[in-house]
Amino acid sequence: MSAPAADLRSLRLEIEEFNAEYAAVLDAGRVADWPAFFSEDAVYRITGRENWDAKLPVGLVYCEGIGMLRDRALAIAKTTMFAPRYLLHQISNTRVLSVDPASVVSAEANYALFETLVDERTTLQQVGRYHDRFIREDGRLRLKERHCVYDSLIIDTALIYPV
Amino acid sequence: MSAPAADLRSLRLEIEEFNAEYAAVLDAGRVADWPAFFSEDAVYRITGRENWDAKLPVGLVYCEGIGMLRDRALAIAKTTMFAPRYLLHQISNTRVLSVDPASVVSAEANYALFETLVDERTTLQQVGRYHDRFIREDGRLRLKERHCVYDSLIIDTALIYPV
Amino acid sequence: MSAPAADLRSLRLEIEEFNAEYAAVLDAGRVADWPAFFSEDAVYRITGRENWDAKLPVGLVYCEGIGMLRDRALAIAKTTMFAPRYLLHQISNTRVLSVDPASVVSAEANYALFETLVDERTTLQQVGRYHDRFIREDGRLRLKERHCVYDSLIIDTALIYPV
Amino acid sequence: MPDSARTETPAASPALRWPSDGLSKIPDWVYTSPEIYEREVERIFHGRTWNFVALEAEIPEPGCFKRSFVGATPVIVARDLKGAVHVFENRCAHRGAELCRPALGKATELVCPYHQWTYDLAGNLTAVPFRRGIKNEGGMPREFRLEDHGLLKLNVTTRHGVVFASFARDMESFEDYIGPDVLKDFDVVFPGRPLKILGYYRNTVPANWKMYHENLKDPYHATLLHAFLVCFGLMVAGNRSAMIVDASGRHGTLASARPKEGPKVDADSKAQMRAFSDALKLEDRRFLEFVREFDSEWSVTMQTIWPNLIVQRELNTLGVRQIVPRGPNEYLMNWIMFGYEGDSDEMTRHRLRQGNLMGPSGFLGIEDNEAMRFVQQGMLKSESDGSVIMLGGAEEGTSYKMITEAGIRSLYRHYREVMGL
Amino acid sequence: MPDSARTETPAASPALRWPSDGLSKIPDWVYTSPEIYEREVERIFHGRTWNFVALEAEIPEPGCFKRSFVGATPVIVARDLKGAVHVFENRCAHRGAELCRPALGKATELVCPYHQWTYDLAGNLTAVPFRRGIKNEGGMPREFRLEDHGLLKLNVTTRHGVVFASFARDMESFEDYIGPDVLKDFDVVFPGRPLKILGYYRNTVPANWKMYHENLKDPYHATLLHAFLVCFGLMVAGNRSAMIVDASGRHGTLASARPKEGPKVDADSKAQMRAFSDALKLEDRRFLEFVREFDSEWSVTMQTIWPNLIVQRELNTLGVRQIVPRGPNEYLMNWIMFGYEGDSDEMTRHRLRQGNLMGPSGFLGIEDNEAMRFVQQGMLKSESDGSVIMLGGAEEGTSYKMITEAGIRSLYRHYREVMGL
Amino acid sequence: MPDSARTETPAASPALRWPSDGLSKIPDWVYTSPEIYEREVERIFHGRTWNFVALEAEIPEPGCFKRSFVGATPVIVARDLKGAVHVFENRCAHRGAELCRPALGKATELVCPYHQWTYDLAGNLTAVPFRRGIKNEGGMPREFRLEDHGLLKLNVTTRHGVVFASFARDMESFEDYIGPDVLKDFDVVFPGRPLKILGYYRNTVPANWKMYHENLKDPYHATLLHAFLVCFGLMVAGNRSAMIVDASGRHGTLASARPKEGPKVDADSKAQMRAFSDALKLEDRRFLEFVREFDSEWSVTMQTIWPNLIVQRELNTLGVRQIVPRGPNEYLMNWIMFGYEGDSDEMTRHRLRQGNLMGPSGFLGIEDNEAMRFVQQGMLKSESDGSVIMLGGAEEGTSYKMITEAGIRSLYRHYREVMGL
Ligand code: FES
Ligand code: FES
Ligand code: FES
Ligand SMILES: [Fe+3]
Ligand SMILES: [Fe+3]
Ligand SMILES: [Fe+3]
Repeated sequence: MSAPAADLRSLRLEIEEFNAEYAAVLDAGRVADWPAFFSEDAVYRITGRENWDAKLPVGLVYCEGIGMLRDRALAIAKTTMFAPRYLLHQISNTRVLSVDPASVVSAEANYALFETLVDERTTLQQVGRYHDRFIREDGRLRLKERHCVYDSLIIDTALIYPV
Repeated sequence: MSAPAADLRSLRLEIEEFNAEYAAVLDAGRVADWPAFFSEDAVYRITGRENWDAKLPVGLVYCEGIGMLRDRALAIAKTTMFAPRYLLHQISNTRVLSVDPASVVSAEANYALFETLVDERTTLQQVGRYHDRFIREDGRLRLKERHCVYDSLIIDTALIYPV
Repeated sequence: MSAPAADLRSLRLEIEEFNAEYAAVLDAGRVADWPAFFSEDAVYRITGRENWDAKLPVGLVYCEGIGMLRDRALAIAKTTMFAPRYLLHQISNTRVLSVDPASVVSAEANYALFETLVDERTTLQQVGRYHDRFIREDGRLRLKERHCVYDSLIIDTALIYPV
Repeated sequence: MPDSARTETPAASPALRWPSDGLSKIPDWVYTSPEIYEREVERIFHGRTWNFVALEAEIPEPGCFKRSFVGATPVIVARDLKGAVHVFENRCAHRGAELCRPALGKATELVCPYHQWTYDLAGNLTAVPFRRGIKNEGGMPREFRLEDHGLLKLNVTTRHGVVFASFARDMESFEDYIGPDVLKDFDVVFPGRPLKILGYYRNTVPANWKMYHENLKDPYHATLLHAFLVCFGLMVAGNRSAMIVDASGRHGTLASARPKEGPKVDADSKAQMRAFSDALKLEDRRFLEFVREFDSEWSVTMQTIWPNLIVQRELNTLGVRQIVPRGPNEYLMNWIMFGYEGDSDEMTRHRLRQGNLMGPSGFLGIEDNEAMRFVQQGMLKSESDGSVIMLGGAEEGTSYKMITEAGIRSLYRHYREVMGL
Repeated sequence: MPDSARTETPAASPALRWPSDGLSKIPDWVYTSPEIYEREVERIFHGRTWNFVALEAEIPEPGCFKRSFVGATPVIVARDLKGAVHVFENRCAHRGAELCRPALGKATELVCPYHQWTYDLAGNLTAVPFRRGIKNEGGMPREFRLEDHGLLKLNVTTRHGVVFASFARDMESFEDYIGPDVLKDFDVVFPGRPLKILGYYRNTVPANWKMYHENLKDPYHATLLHAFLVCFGLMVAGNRSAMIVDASGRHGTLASARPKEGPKVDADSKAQMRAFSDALKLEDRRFLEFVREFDSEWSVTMQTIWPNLIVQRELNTLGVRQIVPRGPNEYLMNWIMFGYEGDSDEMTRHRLRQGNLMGPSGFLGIEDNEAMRFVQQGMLKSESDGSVIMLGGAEEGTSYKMITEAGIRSLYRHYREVMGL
Repeated sequence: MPDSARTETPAASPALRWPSDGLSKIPDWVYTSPEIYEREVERIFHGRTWNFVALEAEIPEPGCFKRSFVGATPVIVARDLKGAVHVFENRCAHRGAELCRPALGKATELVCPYHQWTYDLAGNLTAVPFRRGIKNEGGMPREFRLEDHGLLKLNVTTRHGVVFASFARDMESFEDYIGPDVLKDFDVVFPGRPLKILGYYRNTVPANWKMYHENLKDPYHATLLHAFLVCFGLMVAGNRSAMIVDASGRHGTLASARPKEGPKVDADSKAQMRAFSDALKLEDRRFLEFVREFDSEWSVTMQTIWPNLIVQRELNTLGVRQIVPRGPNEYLMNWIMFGYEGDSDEMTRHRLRQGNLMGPSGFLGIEDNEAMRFVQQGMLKSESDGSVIMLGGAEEGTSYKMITEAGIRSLYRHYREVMGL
């Protein structure tokens, strides 16, 4: 970790702010605005911890490049049938792991995703960890990689929106 | 959003500290100390996301002015019958949305409220979002408005304490 | 609270970083690395809020001195039989309560601990509050005392790892 | 999913015999037995009753629809394009899917998501995709008639903007159903003025659904459980009050009148009420104000319209509550809070402020829900059995006493008859 | 925990009588009755069926083992030190502990944690600690024989790397069990090439387990429910397709062929499909590519191998799904996604990208799971009853029409026979 | 909520027939059947047994009370103003509310929150508010007598500060109930010295409640499951030990003695114990110290007092555990850890440090709870059935061997008699 401590703290706070905005967009159901948090060549994946630990590459969601992110956003918004629901993210335990010479920032954060269906109680959709690599474009952080690795291996029915 | 970035970050951190104190008072059951987080003319409301989204004004709790906040604190502390319980807040995803020319700060944060009754398991009482407007009095932040908008539309039995 | 506000904020942020590292070690199951977060004479205890409130000294886990911490880490890692599981901490609401003349920092934070067993849904193992006293050794914070006080009085089957 | 799969419930299974003490003792199994609950669904919620399903103000325009319940059965309440209100099961005639998902919506037709069978707003099946197959291969047989496969329709009635439904085809009118004594106070709240929806609360209570009716037929508890009422002078045991019961015994109005000059508590009543305290004072007195907007002698009426509706008029805060049973040990309560079209902003805010009394965070609502939870818990695992319903002796029907359980006895006379117990 | 504790299920309890409409109507209790579920465990999952338990690629080496299920019953699939595959109950012969806990592992023997009774990888009891006591005091009586106390072993078969187990001792071969028509497409996916495991998904659906079979024997829903397929040209109602059914009626292959020149939707079909829209376009077209790697006329085959396996070949994304029932109202689905050894990196990534179609976050998977949830919910509390299975008239068996429910009727002919209904 | 609502349990329903192998095989339904559980409530917890409810030290002063349980039935343990201890149901005589909510408290009377019926600390009804109505209108009929409507009182006994209760009126003395052999070690822990409460643990285990008794009548598991004991020399298979059983077979003491010179493990035992390792060492040896404060040959005694109490003396860490069953598949365990009044600070801390062995995070407690969970899971869905209880042959009663299941067989001889199985 080459960066001085003050920079790392500042990065941590910036990532927290990034994640808060990211979650606010998803929690509001504004899925069309979600790809804007990623760089052109981004990889986005949601996968269970059993796959992550065993280095199995599969993703519940597996997107290579912002085109696939936009396609998913489009499909969820326009073609996919599912019951209405509210989602809410709690993101915490943000950690900056390293900044490489090319200024790519590796970071992690824990998330809990709560889901509420009409006439039902709020449930814990999943808990997991973001394994991220950020780059900076025009002064703003963008995700070059986000692997959402969930502990909650058994999904209840369906995971509709990105995490 | 007129304020410079450094000020917004500092505000965000200050609001986090405000919310941590606020929650600590409630989690300790010190409901009599709760009105002190509000300004004289504060509005405090707890309402479901279905009402918020449809702009329906009802509140599960609906207080206009610190007198009503104090009356509620008094009633809960002195007259209301309910079973003993522990409460614990997790507040995260704090975002400063704007600072208006009169220095009123609009902010949001996500909360999860966990409840534990005697002889029962901890349950998720509700998850939701604070929609806040802060002012500064004597150098300290005070809530001019707090709308606690919960996703968990179906309340389990009763929501006793303020959120 | 003798320290100036800027120092307290910086301490708060430092403790958040400490706790994020602490949780990352536990969530990864690296229990052997856990004692390194404590000072030589540390006290570590996990106890229910009913005991804490009544000043009853018992601990579900009760360690005096880093030797006992290391012994527990060893026992859990090497001798104890239990089913495999994933754990994930969410730590929030961090508060610095005071810094005493000897620079011992009193702080608190809320935690939620999520547990996932093979073939089962994620459950809320417990929610609670860390009641901490930190000292600084070689420039780094170390726990002199950590009391994990949980609201979730009824443990489901067993609490295996430290909290 | 009816008949065959459910246990047949013959007139009275031997284990469920009512105790010989008549109406002065209610056995616990009335509140806890799954067999009794099944019979309640069959004979009460799916039987000869009018069940509240919606306020017309919730579906104001043609095409508006609402998910609702009759008993625990999901139904859709829809206003067709001509303005008529229909109620039908929320269950596709094809494979049974609960087709309507949003709580409220607006559409010109209802389409099942699975295979897009399409229904009009009266529940008639209007289209089956590829009914004739593709290039005349496959599809429905010629004898398949859309008319035979609509959604199951319920009988519907409305009264001054309140919508009721029934699985029974040959129901008496709503007015006959609730009777003149209870209708009178119903019409005070619903005089035909357009309503303005202020919002929703929803909560569950881990108790038997009948307990909620009993709570509101129990004037005895009001000044004992609800210290708030007493401490802040909203109600005292000496206030003029009534427990009005219809001829059948099932419906009721718990009414009380606030004296113009404010409450007077006599020394004897003070002694009986632990809650009484002269020391507590509200800072914000607006909360207690009563704007006398109703043509009624009562300042408070809480109406229990059997089997699933509560009409609340508590000073100026108005609402209805729909009871949705979820087995014997839990019910869901859907609250709709409202005012009237034309209310001033200040009047609306007055209703909202006074709303702090009711609902799952209301000063009274908290206590009632907690008390009912305690009762169900007390019954579920104890060795002793039964409730003692002796206040007011054997008196039944309308009573102007506060210290009586006459309304509860009246309800159970009716209940036992319908349930064959 | 069998026999005595469970309700005995005589030939047909009177309440569960099949309606007289034959196969055109399925009563709700088939999907909701606990009694029916118990009988399914006994006669289907623990009866004369081959149940999928693992891919050999999951336990590639001697000593590898996997936790799995036959019906809801936990079993262990293990490869012994000589390479043979065994399946036995995950239940210690001593006190009944579910002894194996990790999802996958490797060991030379299996040791129960409670008292360390030790089993070999074929499920034989090989050691009981202190069997002779300490200093000859205590321990097992002389007549105790290790051979009498092994784990309950199941009958095992494999086909080209896919492992099946049965509680029945005298099962026909797997090939006879599924029949030539279904075997053919099974062998397209599993031609004997070594598999490369890409990872796992797991999800529950709050619906009856049979609904999943029906969903994949229902070509009708594909172009109606799955707007994605239609909008982006993956499948249209006019594509060449088939619903292949084996002679017994229980297994099936839902197949469709993508025309080389891309989809053509005729005007009539467009009119029938609400989902159709010419306006939507995918940005990343790689997603839709089909690498023609299979020796088959079909570009998509979804196979339902009774009672617990789905084999998915959706363009180039491959997987198996194991159904684990959890009572009548829920099932668990374990997905194993794979490719073939020797796949290039780009081919693996192509499979992964296309994997976005399937699974609990797949564009199709989301919709199927939601639809099945809606159906179960619709059935659980309604007053009306039964599914209408009339598409394609009374036709049964293999069909090349899209608009037919022949495959569902075939399944229920078989089911009623086995279940004595 | 008794009698009529519950299934009547005739002598032995045909489905629940004990296998012919006598005590060497326990069928799974003993642990999983709801019918058996109901019968256990009736014949055991509500039958002729002494049930642990409190330590007197928890309610040291007049007016102190505690919520507790007899079986799953909520009771209140209260010390009246004269110092006598009473136990009565936590269920109001009026409408059945579970009236007492806090875990522990102090009061001069108990008031039901719903209508404020008031009880003294012996459970007698002392006041009904507005009993005579208001201005002589309403209220209770003249024939209503307070004496007829107290809380249901249980039979109470205490032994050296430990409080037991029984629904049976004509119980033998506690001393006769547990018999001299088990009483002896009970009195070692409770010699009449005042206790100092150190705190509480609470946990559930998803297993049948009898499993916990069996675990502590099973000396076989100690050195096999608990590697910690073995690795760190706390117990080895060769230690002097005993499984003491009372004459009835239901109570027991699992005892072992630590040799003064520390543990010696012979080579043969080492070979049998997988857990053994010479390499592990504790850093903090204080943990293993044994302060010889008791007048007993044993350094460890774990007592099972039928049906709901465990008395733990593990070196210097002391506690009782109350078993609260929650149906056949779960129980709640309430632990009270204590020392003696007059313990030095260091002695208290020694007890606390050694407390790391026990409880739901204890090195041993974790393993026992996990093992019991595995057993229940193993039984719930398997095809095979039954536990094998053959260690020590057919031996029953007190045994000084480690490798025996005699204590379990003794328990089931008693159990079958009481349960009519
Ligand atoms: S289930 Fe509704 S259209 Fe098929
Ligand atoms: S239960 Fe498996 S060894 Fe005893
Ligand atoms: S229920 Fe206890 S006083 Fe009425
Ligand atoms: Fe009330
Ligand atoms: Fe599909
Ligand atoms: Fe043990």
